[in-house]
Amino acid sequence: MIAGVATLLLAAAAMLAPQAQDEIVVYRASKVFTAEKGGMINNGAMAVVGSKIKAAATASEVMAQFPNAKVVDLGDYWLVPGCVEAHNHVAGSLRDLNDTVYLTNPALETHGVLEPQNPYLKDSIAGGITSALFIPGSGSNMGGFGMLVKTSGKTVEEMVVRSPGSLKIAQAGNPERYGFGVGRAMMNWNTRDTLSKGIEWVRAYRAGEVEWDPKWANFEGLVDRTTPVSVHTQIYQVVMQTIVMQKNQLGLAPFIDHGTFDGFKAGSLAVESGVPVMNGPREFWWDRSSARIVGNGAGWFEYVKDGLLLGYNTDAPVIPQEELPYQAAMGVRFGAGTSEDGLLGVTSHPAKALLIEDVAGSLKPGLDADFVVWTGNPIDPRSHVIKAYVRGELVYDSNAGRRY
Amino acid sequence: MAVSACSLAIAFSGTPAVANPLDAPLSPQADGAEVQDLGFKRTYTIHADSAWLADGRVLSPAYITLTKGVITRISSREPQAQKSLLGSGPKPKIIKVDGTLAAGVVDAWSSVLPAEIRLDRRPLPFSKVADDLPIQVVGADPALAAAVAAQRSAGIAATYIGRADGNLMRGLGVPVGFSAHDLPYAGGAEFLDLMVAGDALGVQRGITDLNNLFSEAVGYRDSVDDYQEELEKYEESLKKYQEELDKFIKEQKKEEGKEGDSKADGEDDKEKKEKKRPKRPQRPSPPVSTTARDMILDAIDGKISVRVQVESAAGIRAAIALQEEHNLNMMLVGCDEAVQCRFELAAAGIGVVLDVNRVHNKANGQRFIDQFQQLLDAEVDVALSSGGRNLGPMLLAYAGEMIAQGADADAVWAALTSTPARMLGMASNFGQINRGCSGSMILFGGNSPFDASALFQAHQPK
Amino acid sequence: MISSVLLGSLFAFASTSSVPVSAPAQDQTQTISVDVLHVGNGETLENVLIQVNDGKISAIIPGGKIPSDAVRVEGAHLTPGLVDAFSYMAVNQTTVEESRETTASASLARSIRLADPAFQIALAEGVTTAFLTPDSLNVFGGMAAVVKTAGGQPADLFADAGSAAQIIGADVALKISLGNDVSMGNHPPFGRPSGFYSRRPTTRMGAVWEVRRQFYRAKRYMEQRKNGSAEVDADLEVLAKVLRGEMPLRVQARRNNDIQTVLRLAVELGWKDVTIEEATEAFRCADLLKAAGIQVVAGPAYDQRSRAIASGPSLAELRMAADPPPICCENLHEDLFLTNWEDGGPVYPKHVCETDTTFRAGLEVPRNQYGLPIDPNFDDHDDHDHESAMGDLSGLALDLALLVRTPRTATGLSSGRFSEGDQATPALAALLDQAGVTTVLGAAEAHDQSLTESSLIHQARRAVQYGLAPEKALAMVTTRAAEFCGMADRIGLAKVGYDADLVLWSGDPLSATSRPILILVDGQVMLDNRN
Amino acid sequence: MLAATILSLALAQATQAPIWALQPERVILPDGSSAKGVTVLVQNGQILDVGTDLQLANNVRKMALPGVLAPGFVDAFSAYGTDHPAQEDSRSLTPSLRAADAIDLRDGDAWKNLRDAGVTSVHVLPSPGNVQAGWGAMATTGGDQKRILNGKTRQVLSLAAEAVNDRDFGPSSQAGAVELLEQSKPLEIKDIQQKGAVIHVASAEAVRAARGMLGKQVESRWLLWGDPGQYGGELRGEIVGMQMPADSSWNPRQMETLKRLHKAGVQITFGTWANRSARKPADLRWAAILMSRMTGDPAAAMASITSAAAKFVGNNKVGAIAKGRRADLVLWSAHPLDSTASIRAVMIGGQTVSRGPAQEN
Repeated sequence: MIAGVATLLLAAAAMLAPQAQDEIVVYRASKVFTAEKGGMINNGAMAVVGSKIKAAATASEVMAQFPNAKVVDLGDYWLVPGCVEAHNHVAGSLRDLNDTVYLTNPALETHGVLEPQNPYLKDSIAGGITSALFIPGSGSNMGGFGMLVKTSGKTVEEMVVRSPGSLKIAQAGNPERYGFGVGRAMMNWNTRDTLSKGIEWVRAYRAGEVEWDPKWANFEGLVDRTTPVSVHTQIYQVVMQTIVMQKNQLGLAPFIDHGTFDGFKAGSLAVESGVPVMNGPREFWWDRSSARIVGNGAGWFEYVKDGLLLGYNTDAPVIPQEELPYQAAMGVRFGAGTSEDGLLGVTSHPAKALLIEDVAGSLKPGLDADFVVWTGNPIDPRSHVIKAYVRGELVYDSNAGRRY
Repeated sequence: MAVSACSLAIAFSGTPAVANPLDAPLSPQADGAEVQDLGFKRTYTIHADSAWLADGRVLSPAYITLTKGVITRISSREPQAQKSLLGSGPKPKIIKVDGTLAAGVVDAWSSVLPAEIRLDRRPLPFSKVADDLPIQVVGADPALAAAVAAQRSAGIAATYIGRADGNLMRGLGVPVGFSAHDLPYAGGAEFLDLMVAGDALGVQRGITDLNNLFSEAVGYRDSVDDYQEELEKYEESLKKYQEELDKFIKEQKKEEGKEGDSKADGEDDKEKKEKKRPKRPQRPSPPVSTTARDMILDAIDGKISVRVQVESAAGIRAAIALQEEHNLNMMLVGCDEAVQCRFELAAAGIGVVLDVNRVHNKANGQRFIDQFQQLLDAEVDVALSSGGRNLGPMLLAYAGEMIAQGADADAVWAALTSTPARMLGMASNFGQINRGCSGSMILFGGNSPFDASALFQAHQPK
Repeated sequence: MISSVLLGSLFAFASTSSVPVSAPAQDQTQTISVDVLHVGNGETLENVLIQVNDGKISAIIPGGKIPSDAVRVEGAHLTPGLVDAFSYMAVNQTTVEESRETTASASLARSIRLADPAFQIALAEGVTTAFLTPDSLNVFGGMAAVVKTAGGQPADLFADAGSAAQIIGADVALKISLGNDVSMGNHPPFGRPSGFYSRRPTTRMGAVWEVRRQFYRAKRYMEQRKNGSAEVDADLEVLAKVLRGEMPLRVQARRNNDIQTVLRLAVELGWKDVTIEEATEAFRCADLLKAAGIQVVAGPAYDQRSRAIASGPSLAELRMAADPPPICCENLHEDLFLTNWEDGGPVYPKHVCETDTTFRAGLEVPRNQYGLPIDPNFDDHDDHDHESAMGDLSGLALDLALLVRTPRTATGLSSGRFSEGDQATPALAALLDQAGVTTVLGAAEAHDQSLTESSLIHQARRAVQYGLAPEKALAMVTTRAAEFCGMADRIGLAKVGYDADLVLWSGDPLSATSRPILILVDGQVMLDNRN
Repeated sequence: MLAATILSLALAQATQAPIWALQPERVILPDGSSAKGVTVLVQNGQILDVGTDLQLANNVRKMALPGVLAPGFVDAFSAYGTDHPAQEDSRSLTPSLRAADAIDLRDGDAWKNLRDAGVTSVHVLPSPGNVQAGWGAMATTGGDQKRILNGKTRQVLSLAAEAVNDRDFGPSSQAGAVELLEQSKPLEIKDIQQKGAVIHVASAEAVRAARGMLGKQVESRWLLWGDPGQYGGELRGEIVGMQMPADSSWNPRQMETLKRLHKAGVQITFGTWANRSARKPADLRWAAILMSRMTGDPAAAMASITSAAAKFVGNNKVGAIAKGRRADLVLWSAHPLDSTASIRAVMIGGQTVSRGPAQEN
């Protein structure tokens, strides 16, 4: 039924949106980064039909494939997938993201909070971020379900990539600080209890034992692992608890959404369990025992070679949304691999963690044509965005009024 | 002296004590006196079964003629059309009512206040209440209009309007009657309202304040005399100064004439300087007067009366002393312990206004009545009042309660009508049915005006 | 015993207030002769006699001979009594429960104070009927009521006859509220005194959930009632009525996203008859509303709270409505949020007027140096006053305007009731009408606040000034508003058989200088300013 | 002398229950008016008959009484005997709470003061702080018989500010209170339909809401708060309890309201709310006196603290000198509305419980 709603509204939106173009456009640039390992194509090109990517390869290959296409030559600029933000709070009003009357709020959704005209979204676009996970805050242990959005669109439904986008859980940090006087034992018990109830409801519902219940309905995606759990978690023990409880015990698809302080010490467990890490926004940490500054990203990066999926987040507005690439730069600065690793950490890695690698995050055929034209390497602070496209449509042009 | 309610009824409903109504005493001003225009227009006669006249006399049947709101004729016979050479005039208008007419009640201590005073947040000690009476009440001051209407409907014909705040000095209050337009009009003496603050224990402070108020005023008057003397001295010395000054100027001019010749002579200069200019005598500064002080002095001079709210015996004695010292025209209100000083009060000729609500005090109710009687026995003027609260409409009912508990009915009635009227200086207009008096009367059926089970109406002149 | 006629007159107690006057007999036919009759549906008739009998309009005779006893004021216009389709008159803390989110069965008709002075204020502004809607202090506020602002028997012993409002429709719609309002009073259970405010929702998320939860409960309840496994629940009965389409639903939503939430919930929950109240930012998604067939009762764009008068519609708003673009680079420089105020507010370039005739009326509004519109209907004298009044404020006026235009809403950092959707524009009705959305105007709190310059007729005047056709504006406060109230068969139209609720205006009702000079409710004269 | 005979009457009653024919100068009739030459037959604490030409059997003992015989006053709403307000603060609905359980019947000053003021029965109500506060109780102010005449008089509902402005538990509004009550309808609803309700109101809308909620099958009595002048018109034909100002200091608006309420056909009764304010037992009589003065209707004024008050409570055993009623009688030296009258004797349930000061001398 809900899908039906979306369809109807999308149809309505589509009527209003500029007519979809069937014409093939080829964008060629001196550097095309497809966001796959070793995905940098010198003198590359990308073909777009309507809102989808048709091909991304060397210019000659693409030109050969689409000889009649309209060609946009971007010269020396870089053509990069739109960045994917795994932790965003700015797409709606902030005061609507923390319903802290109860410790766990499995029924809440950010859907009604999203504001298409939010000016921060324009900052996001101008900063090259085209997709974001818009989630509740960490005021309670389970803030509710977030949604995956494109950062541009006139209507809410037009912006939605997936709703629910993730279940937001906050383990340690804010919920205690906000004064319930709740210790971690209570927090973990309560969170596990709520999750277990939801999972049990899914089982019972599918077995025909109970009626459909809007309160637990979103748990179907959790159980099916089509909806990830974005977990505000930090500090070694808590990160470990997150992985153990949510992934190993309950079989959900969580990702570490912060993993700051010495959270990286649980790195091998994360690798073992296949839990991605979206690190940040604090990229370094003062370790008292060794009396030195330690880079979180670097700590996590040690496990990348073992298969850890590492990305970055801004927790916007904690760090302004447009500074997501800069977070990656900070990660690299503090030892998390190369510039390419950093760039992957804001494009395809978060897309994989958010389970939208088939929608956005890289320049693969069939994905949404969300791409950004940069003056250089996006994680180089000297670079800036020239143009940004969402679903093949130009949504930001620095020539018409540059923001950054 | 004490009579029961039944005897009161018998006394008032029996045969008329005055055979010939023309023998009824008339107040001296009534005859041919200028009738004040209070908005009442008509002339008519009320024919009642009987009427309570002054001093307990009853007229039956009673024909009371009102002209412009004032009683102009009292008789047991129907008025006749006036005859002249041209024939008889129009037939006089007669209104027949069942029941007994009595004078409207005078509430010597009520809560009726104009808005200016009621809403005044910073009471000035020398404001004149009479100045604050509105020109038109119904529109301008609906609360006052409602209060007046309520007083009226409860049978109250006149009341005292004064500030009710707790200050030592509250300005000039004024007794009022009610005109045709629910407008209180000043009638009777003005009173300087004073209060001895403090309860029985802390009253000394209040007494000191009161005495200071007067001694300061007297001191001021003395300083005026001193000033006069100093002024005379000053004028003399001023004359002297003028003379000296003239002399000095003359001499100086002479010196100036010499100046050109003796320029080099420094010693000469010095001499010149030593000859001082005469000093102008200082004018004595006059003592500074205030309106408040002037009011006190007016009271001392007997131009206005003094009304003191005081409860304790010590305070009452202080007030009496003040009265004796300055020969004041004084009235006391409150007076919980007046009975202790009843003989002093009688000797000083000071009347007291009691709060009739005290009769309800379970512990002191009987004592209140005893005190009332003792004060009367000592020949102190006693008035019963609603005590400055919203109790005007209950005044008669509560007074009836006193009778029920044994107070003398005639005395109670007098303390509600003629006595307060006399104390407020409005005896010629209020407090009795008499020629020249206000036509604001009450009409009652049953035993007495205290009986709410029978007819009771307040008559407002037309 | 006491009563004697003579005594009654002579010994009368003084009365402190006027005695209620008895209502005149209704069977007499009254005739009003007017130069112009605005029927309410857009039609106008000239030189007609309107006869009123027994509280109804009994005849409308064009061009007849004017009887000697007819009411006639030269140059006056007659309209049906205005209908305020969205009002909070007498709606206050006693009428809406704050301790619970769901008081769906609370009936405003039962708790409204009919003697409220707001009704008298509204009546004096020509409003004879009002749709009263529960205030937005909880999610399910309760059921709305329709009242006539006068003609009721007053309960006040000191009041004049007919001076109270009368309820003509009880429980006519269910009101639910989205947005900030419902959550702003609530708070988490820590850090503040305990009490019923420690409850969900404290956010929009919670408010939306409360709506969904209750409607899903109602759906289950309906099934259970069918098979007899549930007891009657007053609240859920009301929700069931809504789901069955037996009761209209009113949703208060101001911001774009809240309005879109209504659209989503309407489909998800199967709402049938939905009206959005206030809809301050509805111009952003007018086409969606049109597609979904949801109607709008526009909140007052012009009152002292929203100060829309100070801002007016921006160029971006107008263009966005005319040609809704995605948020796009081409528009950034003239974006709503980037309006360059250093130049003294939005400037309307001539070429826009030439290319876009739709909003000509709005764009040609004369403005003073602060960008504030000057009412063209003011005569010179008034105009001068207006200017000088603004002139006195000088720098301050500009600062205020800046405050108003600060995009607080969109940053999402603001809270509180009246900061929501502060992009209010007097052009809202025109924009929605242009987009084909069924729209009427409401005055909401204007009459409650004695803000007569924000009253219903002024909303219509302002809407005309900003591009709405005059006949449409008048219909929006009469006939169409009556349809919104579900009363289109008896009020809002000057037609034979309809209630004789009539307002005689000193001139064209949409002229700023016109005022009501005679108001009839159910044929009774309730206001007479002819002298 | 009189006291002695009445006392002997009480003593005699215990042994052989004789019939007494009381023949006072005047008798206050149930409608509040008074009549001469009326005989009142009393046996076993009950009024056997009342009439002007009763056939008296031989064994009937006649007794002439000097004064006016009135029914004992009924305090229509009171908190007498309850040291603390009978209210449970933790909930807004306490339908089963009984004021009877809170009454302290020990014969202290409070009960004596009531008897001295001619009050023979009081209607004690639970506090109006709860939307549904519980059951009122009717108690006599003295006598040896069962003092609680009725432990469940009427159910007390409240739409006054005290109940509908609760910021801790709710309801915060009249609308919410009505909704709560609707939902609680099954709670003791049968009893309420049978016994009726006393509803605290302070506005016309509260009256309308309560009517809409309870319907016509519930006999409703209205306890007026705030300014009844603003909403009294809604109560035409009803029996209402009117708050008296403390110490009888009625302001002009209140007096005018009293008058207009009466004119509008509202039947007025008074209560002291004693123990909750400065109002005293005697204020009942003062209120009636004032009402008589204001309305010019002494009968209605007399009824306001006797028979109408009994109707307010829903008790047909007290409040009137009529056949079948309790012999709660007060002998006054004159009409009770005559403020010079004093009490000569008070009889509760046929038993003389106090004598006025006149007898002591």
